[in-house]
Amino acid sequence: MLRKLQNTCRQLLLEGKVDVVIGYGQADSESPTHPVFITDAKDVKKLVWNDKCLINLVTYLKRPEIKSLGKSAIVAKGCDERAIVVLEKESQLERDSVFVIGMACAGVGQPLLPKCKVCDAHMPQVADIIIGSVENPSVDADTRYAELKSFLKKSPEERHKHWVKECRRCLKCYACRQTCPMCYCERCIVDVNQPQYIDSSASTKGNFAWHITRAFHLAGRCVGCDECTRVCPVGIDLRLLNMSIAKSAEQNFEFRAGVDPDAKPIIGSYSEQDREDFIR
Amino acid sequence: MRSEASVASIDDLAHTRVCECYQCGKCSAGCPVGEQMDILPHQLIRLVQLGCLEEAMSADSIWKCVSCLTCSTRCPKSVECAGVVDALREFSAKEDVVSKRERRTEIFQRVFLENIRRNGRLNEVELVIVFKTKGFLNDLNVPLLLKDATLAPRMLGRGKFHLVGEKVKNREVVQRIFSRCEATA
Amino acid sequence: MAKIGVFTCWCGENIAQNVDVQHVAAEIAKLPNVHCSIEYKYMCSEPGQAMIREKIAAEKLTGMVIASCSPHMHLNTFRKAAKNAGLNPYQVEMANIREHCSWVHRNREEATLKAVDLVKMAVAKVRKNQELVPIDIPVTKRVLVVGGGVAGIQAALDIADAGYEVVMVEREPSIGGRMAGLSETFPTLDCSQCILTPRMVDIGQHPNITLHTYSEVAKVEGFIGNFKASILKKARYVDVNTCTGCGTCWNSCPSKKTPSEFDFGLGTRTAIYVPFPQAVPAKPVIDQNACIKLTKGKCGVCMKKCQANAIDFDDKDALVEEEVGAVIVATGFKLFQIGKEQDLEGQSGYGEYGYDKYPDVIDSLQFERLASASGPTNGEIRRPSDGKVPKNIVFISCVGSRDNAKGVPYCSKVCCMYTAKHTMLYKHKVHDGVAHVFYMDIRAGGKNYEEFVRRAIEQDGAQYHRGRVSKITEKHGTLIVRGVDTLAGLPLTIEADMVVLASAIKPTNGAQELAQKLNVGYDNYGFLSESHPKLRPVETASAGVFVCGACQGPKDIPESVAQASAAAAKTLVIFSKEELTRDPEIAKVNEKVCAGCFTCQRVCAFNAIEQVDIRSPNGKLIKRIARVNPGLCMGCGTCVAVCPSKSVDLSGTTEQQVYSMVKSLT
Amino acid sequence: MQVGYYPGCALHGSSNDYEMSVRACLSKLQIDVREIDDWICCGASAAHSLNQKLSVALPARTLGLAERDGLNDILAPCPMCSMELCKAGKALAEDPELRVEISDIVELEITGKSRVLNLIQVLQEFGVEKIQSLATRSLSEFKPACYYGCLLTRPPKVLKFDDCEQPESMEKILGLLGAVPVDWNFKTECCGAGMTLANEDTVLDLSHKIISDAIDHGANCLVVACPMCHVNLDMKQAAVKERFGVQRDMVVYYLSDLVGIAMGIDEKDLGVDRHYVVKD
Amino acid sequence: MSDEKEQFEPKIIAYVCNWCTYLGADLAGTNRLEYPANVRIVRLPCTGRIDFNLMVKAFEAGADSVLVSGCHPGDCHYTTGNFHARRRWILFRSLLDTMGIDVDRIHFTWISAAEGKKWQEVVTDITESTRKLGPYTAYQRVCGES
Repeated sequence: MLRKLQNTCRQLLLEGKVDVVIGYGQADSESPTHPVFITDAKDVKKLVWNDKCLINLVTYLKRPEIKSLGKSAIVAKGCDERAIVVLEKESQLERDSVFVIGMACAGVGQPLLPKCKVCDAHMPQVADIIIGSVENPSVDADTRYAELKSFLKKSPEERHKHWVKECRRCLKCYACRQTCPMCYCERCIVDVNQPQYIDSSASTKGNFAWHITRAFHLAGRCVGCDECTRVCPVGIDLRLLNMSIAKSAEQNFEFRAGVDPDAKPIIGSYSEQDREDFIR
Repeated sequence: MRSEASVASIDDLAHTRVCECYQCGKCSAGCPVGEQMDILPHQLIRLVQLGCLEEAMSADSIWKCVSCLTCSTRCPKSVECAGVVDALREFSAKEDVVSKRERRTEIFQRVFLENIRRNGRLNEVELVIVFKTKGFLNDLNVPLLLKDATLAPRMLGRGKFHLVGEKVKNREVVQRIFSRCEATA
Repeated sequence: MAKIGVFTCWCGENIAQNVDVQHVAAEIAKLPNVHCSIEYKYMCSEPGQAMIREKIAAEKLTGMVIASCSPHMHLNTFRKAAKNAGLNPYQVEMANIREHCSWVHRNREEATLKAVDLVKMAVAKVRKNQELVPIDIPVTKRVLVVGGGVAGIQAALDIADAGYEVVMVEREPSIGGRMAGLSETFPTLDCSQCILTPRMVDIGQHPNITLHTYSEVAKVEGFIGNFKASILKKARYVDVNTCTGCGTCWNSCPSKKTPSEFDFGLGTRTAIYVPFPQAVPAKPVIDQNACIKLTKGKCGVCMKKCQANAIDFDDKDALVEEEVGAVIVATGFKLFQIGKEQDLEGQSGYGEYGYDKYPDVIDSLQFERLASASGPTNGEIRRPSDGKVPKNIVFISCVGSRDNAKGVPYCSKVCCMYTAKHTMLYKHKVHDGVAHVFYMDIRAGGKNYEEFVRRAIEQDGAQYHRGRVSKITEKHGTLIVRGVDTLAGLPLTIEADMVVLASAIKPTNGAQELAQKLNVGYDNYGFLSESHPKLRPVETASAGVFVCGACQGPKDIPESVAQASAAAAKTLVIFSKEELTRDPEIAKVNEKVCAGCFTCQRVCAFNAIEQVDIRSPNGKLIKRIARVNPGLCMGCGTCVAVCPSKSVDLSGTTEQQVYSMVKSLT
Repeated sequence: MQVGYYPGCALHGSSNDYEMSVRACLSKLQIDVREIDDWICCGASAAHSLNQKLSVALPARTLGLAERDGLNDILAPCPMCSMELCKAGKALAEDPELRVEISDIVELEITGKSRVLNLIQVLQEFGVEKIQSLATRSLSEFKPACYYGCLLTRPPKVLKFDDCEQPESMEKILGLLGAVPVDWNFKTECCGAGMTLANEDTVLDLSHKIISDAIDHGANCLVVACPMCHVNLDMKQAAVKERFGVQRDMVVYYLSDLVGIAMGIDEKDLGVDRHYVVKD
Repeated sequence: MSDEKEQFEPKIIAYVCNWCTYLGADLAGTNRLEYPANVRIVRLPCTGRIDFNLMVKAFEAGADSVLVSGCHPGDCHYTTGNFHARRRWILFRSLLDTMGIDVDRIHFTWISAAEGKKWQEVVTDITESTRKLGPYTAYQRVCGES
């Protein structure tokens, strides 16, 4: 697979089809992988592909400095790829401005990342080329949201306490925002101070508001790459928040972000039949 | 399915909703036997709408109907007029309110079905003989009894007449079908 | 430094009874920026307003709060007062301490507490208010009228007479529409052409009216006050300006066999033709499918004969652009096809009536032509097959209409009336004839309508039978009509010489396509939708586009004309000002921070959000961002709620204003 | 080419001339006709007059037998049978509950999937060109009035065959064979159908109208595709003549008679000589 | 009575649309329909304008309950604002639920300009139910911390 990957990239660069390849690099087989940006065909050997390739590289597509390099090719797993679908829907990139190298992937991380345990995107869908092949398991919604389900077994009070506790630990480093492929606003809402939506001082209140806001701004957009959680220095499990909305979206609108390129974004569309059993 | 006559049970049987009829009369206008009817098709529907089922079920016209389906086919509201007539016949026979004048037609239908029940297929000779006798016993009308007697030899002449009609092999199942349908209906 | 004046109203006892007004005023006086806090018996009264005006002027107030009744009651009153005193009206806020407080709370203590809160909120809001100026949108004072029937003509003349330019587009070679083809009109029996043709001539000659006949609307862009329409002028092969309409050409044209559209196939016309003598413009067109020159290359007699050299066989379709401020759609109707061929999903014809089988079974518009003095029979009722005068004639109403099975459940509204008219016209021309009518109900609501129908029955002896006809057959040249009289309960067979079918009214071809070009809604049958069935009967979902006549639903002439004048009036309202003033309380995008996700665009119900490219001086695309079109924005603010980076805000209810209100309750 | 065959009682009774003619034609066309084994009566109007359930069950039984024999297309030359089979089939195909109930009643698993065709449909689908190719003589001397009666086209929702008011399929077929069908009015008017015995007056009256309209429009014969129509128009023609006095005798052919004649089949083999009214 | 003095007076913030619910509340006034004085109305053009941040903000401002109300579906003055709002509320509620925020303290209603009576009932019920729930100390504690 790796050879095919490297050859593909070499060709893309040589033929000038792309100006930069965004892929995974690795210092040595022990250390974690890191993103590499290859502009010279000679360097393709720097590319690696293994079960340490955790990062969702799509997040780099939104970076101006990458954009400025010209047309890019990106190495994407089936799960990462969904982010591209969403970004395209939100006019953040034109599909043909990116060459997507889809990697067949049965799961990454040792131990396997939680998301991989319930992944039904082992094979990329929209990639321009797919390298490798692996069975694509079908996963039902219950399994997909099992972790959330067990969390919801807690009483509301316990849940509230849990998040207050987590918010106390939050450092406001905004790594969750930085790494998220969907967070591309030029000016994040936390940085607005007139009015101040979110108390920016180090307060539980502010953190609480921030995590509500972060999660809801991803409503119908979060593709569940879990990068936010992975990069959180204090290990706050943000997936539960993302999941709660994703689950609701799937239950109420049969919608999963990034899965069906033709589906209407749920924020911005509506059905007269949307449920309103909670509205008096 | 309801078993006694009611607006609802008639709707059920006829797979239609009589309430949709707006009495334009197109059914009556197109009915090939309308001239002979005491109560015209649209009037029958009206009676059902009003729930006057006695009147409808004992009408001559439901037995005059030749089931040509012209009414249903042309109805602007797609009311199954012919279906309603069938339903009325069924109830009229079941509740024994068939118009005296039209007994013969009902007898014919019964004789026909009995014939099928016995043989699985129609035995025409048997049909004619049984119908004529039962018809005669009903109204003692001699001319009607003798009518068509002349046809028989002509038919024979043309080999159109099988004195011994066909029977299906598995007649038990036919009888079972009949009894089951009568039970559920 | 903001100087806010707060004026708390007693509203007589209405407020004072349950709210301690003085206490409120005193409490509010303590708030920062509150320059003066005054209570008074009746703020809305002239002395009350006078006092407000004085205060504004004297204290140089930069904002004010009126604590009194509902803003729906008096906001405008006080905004006016402020304006007169030189304070920007959008610096005025109200606290509703009557409907929402004194009237609904008996406990004086609690009510007073709440009143204080409500005023506090208003003060907090007004602190963040900005001066707003109504947005002016330039208005192109020209109207596009689509359709040259009686409705279009009425609307066009009303507007043109008011002194504004009108562009009229008509698909046919002449204006006049359906009415031009009618014989006489109910309930007065006055001659249709006699009343219409003068109006047509007015259109042709009016200095303010530009007429595009034989043309269609290809595209419409823009918004209220600023539409750009491109109009397709079909090749006419005759120069309307040089042509004198002398008639030599059509009198000498060898191709004479084309069925006349105007006479619905009852007569024929030449290849170069004017649809009817009183046509406007009275200039011919060449039917390119019938013209021998254009089809086979030879002939050209008309060109040789034409003194004015007006004929040009190389003529081509052309697009012209017209800029207009409003659009009136008056595309009218056509009849439901009675034969087998149907144009609309789910509709089917009447095989049982043999319309395409028997020449003497005709539709109501064909009968109008037979009865019309200018028609193919010069007004004599003669049947198509053999020209015989029918002694027995049957009229059938509700053909298509009210017939779910044929796919037209609605009532066409005018058939009952014109059928009664037809029986009269017939009896007046064929005294010894008998007219039968088959009907389901007689719908004659309208001034002198019922009387008219009764006259047909009582004076002209029309035979009315309540019932539908099931089948029409033919025997030795006579039509056998099998119907029923449900009132007598008798099946009825009538031997008729001619049968006239009152066919349902449907929107004309292409109405839906036009509606799509204009973002106007339409129903399952293609009738255009008004924006409110009762209160906005000629307006549509897109501002500046109006409907009138039968394109909106079945209608008779008086209704169409009335509706047309209504549409004209609505248009003139738009034209009455140099610029359209629109409420400035609309959305605005902060282009610096907009990330261009265009969620706002997806939620906007008014297509008010456009995508705009921001480019560097050298034309390089920097980014694509959202921009609000002030002409279209209605100010709902849904875009504000969905914008993740809060790059769009709503003037008058800005995020700042709302949040400070909430904060003031902390 | 194989087609299942449901003669129905009439064709095995007094209308055996129709069966002769149908079979003769189809064998000439090399259509393999497989009679449904042990078929039973469709119940005709008697069933749906007296017992709706029966009017589904009887045809259902036969449909079940056909399905058992793996016959997907079934020719029912009698329109009454054809209509009853279609109606039952449609009802069964559309209503699962009914399907279960009826399957139980008739002791056979039924899907209602098999296609029931009338004679015209079979000729259209399996042989119009073939017929022409086999045609040995032109039918030019025939000016038929094609009579469809009630149940060839009604109810249109169920049968979906031709135009229920102005049908033309018979004219088309015969036209191709040189016949000159007349245009007339009574194509789909009823002849009294099953009332032959029960209510003769009606039958005579209706038949008279039909015959005389055909004569009025210059027809020199009638063409039918229905045993009942044939009985009423042919067998009863004498009685009609006796009561109303029609101008002249009208030979009443079955569609298959004329098609057969065109293909050079002997009239005897078609059973034409068994008609009551014969060409003199 | 003494305990009445004791009784807790909830603070309720209501975000209502200008065209239906606000007028409904006006009508309640015109008809003098009495209800508890605990509600503070914030008038917005349309429920479509009401962002989830506002609801969070209300709690931060010490609200014990929040009411969000607008036109019935199909009656929106801006045709579709309330449809878009409804969709966001569905998703937002599931998020709040996960965060253990008391969804019984966020109320959504459709109240038309003609439903003064309904406004009275809704406000009365919400006030009473909130009174039963007691002050939203859980959240206020969060806001207290720094």
